[in-house]
Amino acid sequence: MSIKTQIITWGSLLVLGILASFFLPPYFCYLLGLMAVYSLASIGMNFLTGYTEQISLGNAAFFGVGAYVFGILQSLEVNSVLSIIAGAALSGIIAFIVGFLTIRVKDIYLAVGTLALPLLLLQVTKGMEITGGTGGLSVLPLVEQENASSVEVAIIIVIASIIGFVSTLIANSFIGRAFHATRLSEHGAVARGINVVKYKVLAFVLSAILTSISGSLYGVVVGYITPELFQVMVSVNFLIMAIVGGRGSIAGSLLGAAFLVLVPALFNVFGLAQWQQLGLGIGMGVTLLLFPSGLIGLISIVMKRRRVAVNESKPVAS
Amino acid sequence: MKANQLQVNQIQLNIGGVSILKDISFSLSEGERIGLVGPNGAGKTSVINCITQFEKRYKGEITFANKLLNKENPQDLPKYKIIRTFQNLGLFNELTVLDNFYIAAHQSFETNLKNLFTLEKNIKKEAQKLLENESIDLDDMISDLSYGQQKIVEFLCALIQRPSVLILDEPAAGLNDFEKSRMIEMILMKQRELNFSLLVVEHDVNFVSTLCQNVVVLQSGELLCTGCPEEVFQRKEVIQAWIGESNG
Amino acid sequence: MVKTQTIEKVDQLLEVSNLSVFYGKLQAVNSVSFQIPKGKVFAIVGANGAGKTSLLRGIYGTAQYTGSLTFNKAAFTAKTNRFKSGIAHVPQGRAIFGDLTVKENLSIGVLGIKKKTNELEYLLNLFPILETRMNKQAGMLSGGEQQMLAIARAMMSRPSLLLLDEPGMGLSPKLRMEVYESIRRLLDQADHDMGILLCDQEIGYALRIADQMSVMQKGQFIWSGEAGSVSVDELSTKYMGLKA
Amino acid sequence: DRNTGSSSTSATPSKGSGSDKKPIVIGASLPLSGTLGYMGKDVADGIQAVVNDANDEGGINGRPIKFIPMDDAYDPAKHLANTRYLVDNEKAVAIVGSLGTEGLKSAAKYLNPKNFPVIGALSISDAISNPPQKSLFALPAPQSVEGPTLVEYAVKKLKSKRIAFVYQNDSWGEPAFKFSQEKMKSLGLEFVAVETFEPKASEMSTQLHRIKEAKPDAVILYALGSQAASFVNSAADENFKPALLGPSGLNSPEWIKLVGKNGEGIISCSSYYPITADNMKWVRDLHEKYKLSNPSSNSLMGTSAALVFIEAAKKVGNDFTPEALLKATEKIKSFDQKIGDPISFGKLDEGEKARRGQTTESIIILKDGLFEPEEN
Amino acid sequence: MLQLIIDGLIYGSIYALIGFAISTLFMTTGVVNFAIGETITFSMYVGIITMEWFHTSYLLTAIEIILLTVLFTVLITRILVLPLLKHGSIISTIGTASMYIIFPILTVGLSTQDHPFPKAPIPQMNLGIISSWDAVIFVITAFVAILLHVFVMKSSWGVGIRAIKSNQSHALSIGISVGKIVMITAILSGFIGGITGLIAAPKLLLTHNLMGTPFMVALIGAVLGGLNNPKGIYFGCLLLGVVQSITGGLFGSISREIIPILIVIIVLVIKPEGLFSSIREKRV
Ligand SMILES: Nc1ncnc2c1ncn2[C@@H]1O[C@H](COP(=O)(O)OP(=O)(O)OP(=O)(O)O)[C@@H](O)[C@H]1O
Ligand SMILES: Nc1ncnc2c1ncn2[C@@H]1O[C@H](COP(=O)(O)OP(=O)(O)OP(=O)(O)O)[C@@H](O)[C@H]1O
Ligand SMILES: [Mg+2]
Ligand SMILES: [Mg+2]
Repeated sequence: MSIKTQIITWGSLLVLGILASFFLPPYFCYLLGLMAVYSLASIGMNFLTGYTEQISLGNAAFFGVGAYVFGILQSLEVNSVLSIIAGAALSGIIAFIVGFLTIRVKDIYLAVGTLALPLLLLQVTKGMEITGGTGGLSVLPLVEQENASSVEVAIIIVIASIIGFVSTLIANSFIGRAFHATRLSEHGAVARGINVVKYKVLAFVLSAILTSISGSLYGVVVGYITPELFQVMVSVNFLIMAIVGGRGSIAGSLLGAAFLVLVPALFNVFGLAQWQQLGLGIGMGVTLLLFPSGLIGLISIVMKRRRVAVNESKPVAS
Repeated sequence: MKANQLQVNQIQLNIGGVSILKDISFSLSEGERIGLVGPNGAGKTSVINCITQFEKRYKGEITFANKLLNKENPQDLPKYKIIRTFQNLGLFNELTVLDNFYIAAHQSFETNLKNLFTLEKNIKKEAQKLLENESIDLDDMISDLSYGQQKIVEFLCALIQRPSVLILDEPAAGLNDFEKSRMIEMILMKQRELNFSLLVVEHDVNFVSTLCQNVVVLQSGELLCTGCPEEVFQRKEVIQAWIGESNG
Repeated sequence: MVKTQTIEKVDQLLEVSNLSVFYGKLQAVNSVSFQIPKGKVFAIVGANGAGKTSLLRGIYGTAQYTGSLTFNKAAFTAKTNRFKSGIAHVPQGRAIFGDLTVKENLSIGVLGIKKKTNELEYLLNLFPILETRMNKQAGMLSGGEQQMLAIARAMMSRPSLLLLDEPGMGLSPKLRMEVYESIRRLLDQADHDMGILLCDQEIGYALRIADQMSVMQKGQFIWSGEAGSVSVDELSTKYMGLKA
Repeated sequence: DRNTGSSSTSATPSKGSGSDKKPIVIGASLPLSGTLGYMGKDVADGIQAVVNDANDEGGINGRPIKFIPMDDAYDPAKHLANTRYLVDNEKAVAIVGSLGTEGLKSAAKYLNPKNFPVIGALSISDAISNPPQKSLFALPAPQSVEGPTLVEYAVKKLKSKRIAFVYQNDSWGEPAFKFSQEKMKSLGLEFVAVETFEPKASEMSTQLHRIKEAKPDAVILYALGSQAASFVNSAADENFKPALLGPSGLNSPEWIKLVGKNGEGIISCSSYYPITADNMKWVRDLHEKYKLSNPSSNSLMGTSAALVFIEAAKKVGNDFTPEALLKATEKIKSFDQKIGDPISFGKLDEGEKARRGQTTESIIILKDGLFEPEEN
Repeated sequence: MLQLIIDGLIYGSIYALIGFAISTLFMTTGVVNFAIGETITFSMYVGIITMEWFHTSYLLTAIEIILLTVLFTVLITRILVLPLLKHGSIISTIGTASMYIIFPILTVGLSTQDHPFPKAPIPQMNLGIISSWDAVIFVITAFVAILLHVFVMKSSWGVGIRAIKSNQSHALSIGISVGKIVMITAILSGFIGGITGLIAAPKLLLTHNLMGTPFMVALIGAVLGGLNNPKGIYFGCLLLGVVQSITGGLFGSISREIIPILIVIIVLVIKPEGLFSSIREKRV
């Protein structure tokens, strides 16, 4: 896709999202906000797992850091944008260190290694005064007015769209290809002059920054944050979003976030509210079996050009 | 000493107490084409790995244009335009042929703001030209290609990196005679354009004699002999070790 | 030339009829039929991407195929375990297990097969270099050594049919010749209960051991015949358009 | 003597128009899956029992009650989503019996401006009711009561000098510890040992070991379920026999089964009457009648919430709006729920107690496999 | 101190058993079956309920539980793991995560209660410092460890298992019945899982979270030692158990949550494949 189509796509997503946040009923407006929030974490996880195949069970740490730094700074009346950036910066630094240390660690070993991060931060937040300890922290609303939650969701949509757009640019640039290259053949990448360490750490940092922003915005929509944000299941959810949506695809990441938020909602609407989690589990399994490359497969099946006949389009050596 | 000369100076390689290379020295001048041959397990690939710094455990010196390469990392060699291919392929399987070209080309095509938007177009154009005579599409997934086709793509990816030293590890394995002669033509043509020097490992006697001005013969990690192919391939010890009597 | 003329035997080891191989919608082999008699080497040559590897994969059941395969008079389904039926495959690209030792790689060649033969000795004779590398991690071997290992592993079970996909790739000219000759010898000694399907790029080498030969292009056989009836040059010009 | 206090009196058949027959919708967001799934399910059953009973008796003003339990897997974001769904799409008149401190806090921010009540915000965290939140009517008694009650009992009744404290390291356990510690200080004492355990801990060997080393004569074991049982059993195995005091929530037949004989003499406190006592038979009958799981201390929270809702509903006449219900709930004073001490709420400006239905707990002691009220 | 070490060894043994259940399937597929703990818990609940309702004997219940875990593991492998494996082990692993969500809901459906679970009717022995059930736990785990080690590292099937681990598509291309060997490891995984449940539940009580924390700790322990060989898992988990027990005992329970995980990360930084696993070098 050319840059022009990207701008159009993301621009229309943005406009639609803003319109929706003011016209949708509050419940769906909230879901829209959650989707936007989670899609950032999902993109973040995708840069790590989908692109460079570094599996992390530690992204909850960045989510939590983003949420807490934002929450604390908000209560100190720091500018909201600065608060988000501060969280992202801190997460980025942590990710840089961790990514660098664990550069030789792979697969499930990496997953377990990164697990250490949220487990440590969980204990730290529980023990600290400023984080509200085990009780958690109330996050001040971004705006104080009649339709505050719609405005908040609209703001989140704007932020998420811009970041989504930038992520797409990164993914389609040389950086994105280099990510793929490090995953598919390390020695091949090295022979093409790609610094594998650099790109792997970069993926880590990028992922952390996105997840952290997602965490900050989560604080905005939900209004209350707790040490539970550092639970393993939070990271697992990000993984689910990235994989069910589409490994190695930004658009897929959005679909993954939508899946995780909308499937339970769908069950509510059909009067099966008790069974939403069960539905989520089954839905996940079935989706993966039908579209192993993720929900994005649904789209690419329609779009992808396919070769049909025997070597038809090829010149014959003669 | 000529500019852009690659010098391999007395390299030794021991891994796990086994001596793999013993005192190998040779040099590759600008524009020269050398064939590195020898029986299986002689250490040819190991020599390449040492030169390109994928193997770091060697002793000895490797210099390029009088600069010591020993301390460099393998990913830095493309900066010197020392480009290699792999015996067992180093392509990115789940990407398209075009993407593989993009990745290969990023080092050789200067990126700046001005050409940011035309860069990809230029790479694509060049890739298209390279693939002109092949039965390979730019949109083909690497994993959907036959082995020989993959070999060709890897070779072309190395070419698009605009090498000044091109190091090929068995580029013609799995190609038929026709493809081989085309590959030779391509190398010669590109060499006229870029004036690179070539180090090629290959088990096809014909291929080496047609392409190379000089050959270096290894056996059990030692330098057996060097010289021009016509002469070396007549030598008894080379026939005995590598070519075989019935092939002679 | 080591090829020996044998008396015509109608006993077919493998009968392939109307075999087509698919990768999704792409058809790589288009309705190919041929037989491999016992005691014979059937060689297929053809340009890159002609479909040789795909044909072997089809026969071995590792790619999606249609058509019928009869081996030793028994029909194959897609699910039949080829390996247990007595077919061994030396795939292109070797497919050795880099994390395992050479010894373990060889023992994979008889995994789940009761037949106890004394192949190892014979194979180590053929590839003396492997003997010295027995406990080495296979991924550390040189390319040619790995190719030897792949051939040896396939022959460990003394299969009735050996599918060889460019077995000479990466071997030195000398060793390549030795291997081909040795395989031919093995076949001749094996009391004609063994057959070989060989794919090769190099007509010269293939002609040395083949009894029958087919030329493949774009998924089809464009020429088939007795190997003795043609010369290298003839075939090269015919199927490759190479100048003689 | 079966008197649910609600069903028997509210059965005035409706004389209103047909549209009045539309069900009254209530709902709750509960953890029905995940590690706390068992708790949410019990609460849902407790609510459902009362709702079914009320409907069988003719509903409220002739309108049946429809209860929608929603699963949030203990995720505050989902809790909030569920709450919004109930308010917005199901047009619920009240949330009844939502569980989970964090989720409730998030929900309150949304509900307060809407004057929408959560009748029976099931959390014993003081943070829910202090300061009072307009929409949260919390049940049962808070931790500021529970911890000190146990401490006082240990010091005054048991005459313990060396008391140790073990608590769950989360928003449930930690406040309990803080309140207990304050109480200790006010009595001029210090805990001789303090240990924590993680919410999902599967065993308590470390805690037991360290507590034992401190040689306490009483241990306040602020744990529930398997963790509490595991501590009790291992202590018995190691012949370590201090007086053991536990939080409300231990009082269920199943937990008693877990500790068996080892549990003899354990002291607990409760906002509800012991289930096995005679006066709780009607609850057990209800659960049996509607084929729901056996009542437990968790299900009683649901029961209590549902009873309070019905009590409030009876006060609003035909005006089934959330706002009216909120006002009506504020007016509940000394409502005898028949499963525990009476419940009172008040106007928001009445301070701490305005949004906390129960403020007392009584000590119960495990004897011969049954928790019984302390004999004075 | 001795008591702390013994405690650590016993809990370490339980972790090691779970580690074995995880690793058997992992060895052929590279997939961590996230649902294994939850399937064990579900089977245990089915077991205890049939025991209560039909008064089945311990032996019968034990067999039932083991068969059920085997059945579930095989089904999960058959329906989710294998079909998804073509697309990578990560996708396959996430596939099992769906069962990780579903099974607890089924378990809650069966019963919302915790249950005491009976021990196997073994003769009470007086072993002094260690209870006879703890002795059973230790001995059975050690026994499983040895058997598994022999099976994986010494038998010809073990070579097949490691070949599949090394490169599955290579294994397929030379005709190894990958599906069959994977199913064998799935059965083994379920079998060990069932035994784990039977061993752990009397010690930990049968709760909905029976395997939640132990699964995580087992995974960490297995990674500490190296997931690819039984020896690594056994000693990794034992080590982790002892470290947890000692740090907890000496410095309090919070340190018990932090110190072991710090150790794991330090070990991984230095030895990325775990303590007891030799790094397989790669060459080009
Ligand atoms: N990293 C390593 N560890 C152990 N042995 C090694 C290593 N690298 C190379 N060897 C050994 O060194 C020898 C030379 O290997 P090399 O790959 O250089 O041979 P080659 O000349 O390229 O052979 P071929 O023609 O078969 O490719 C081989 O016997 C190989 O087993
Ligand atoms: N896995 C695959 N998926 C899709 N298409 C494939 C795949 N493998 C091969 N093809 C296509 O099928 C055709 C035949 O390939 P095949 O590998 O059989 O050729 P080959 O004759 O063995 O060539 P070579 O001599 O290069 O090995 C080629 O056009 C190739 O692009
Ligand atoms: Mg080599
Ligand atoms: Mg081929």
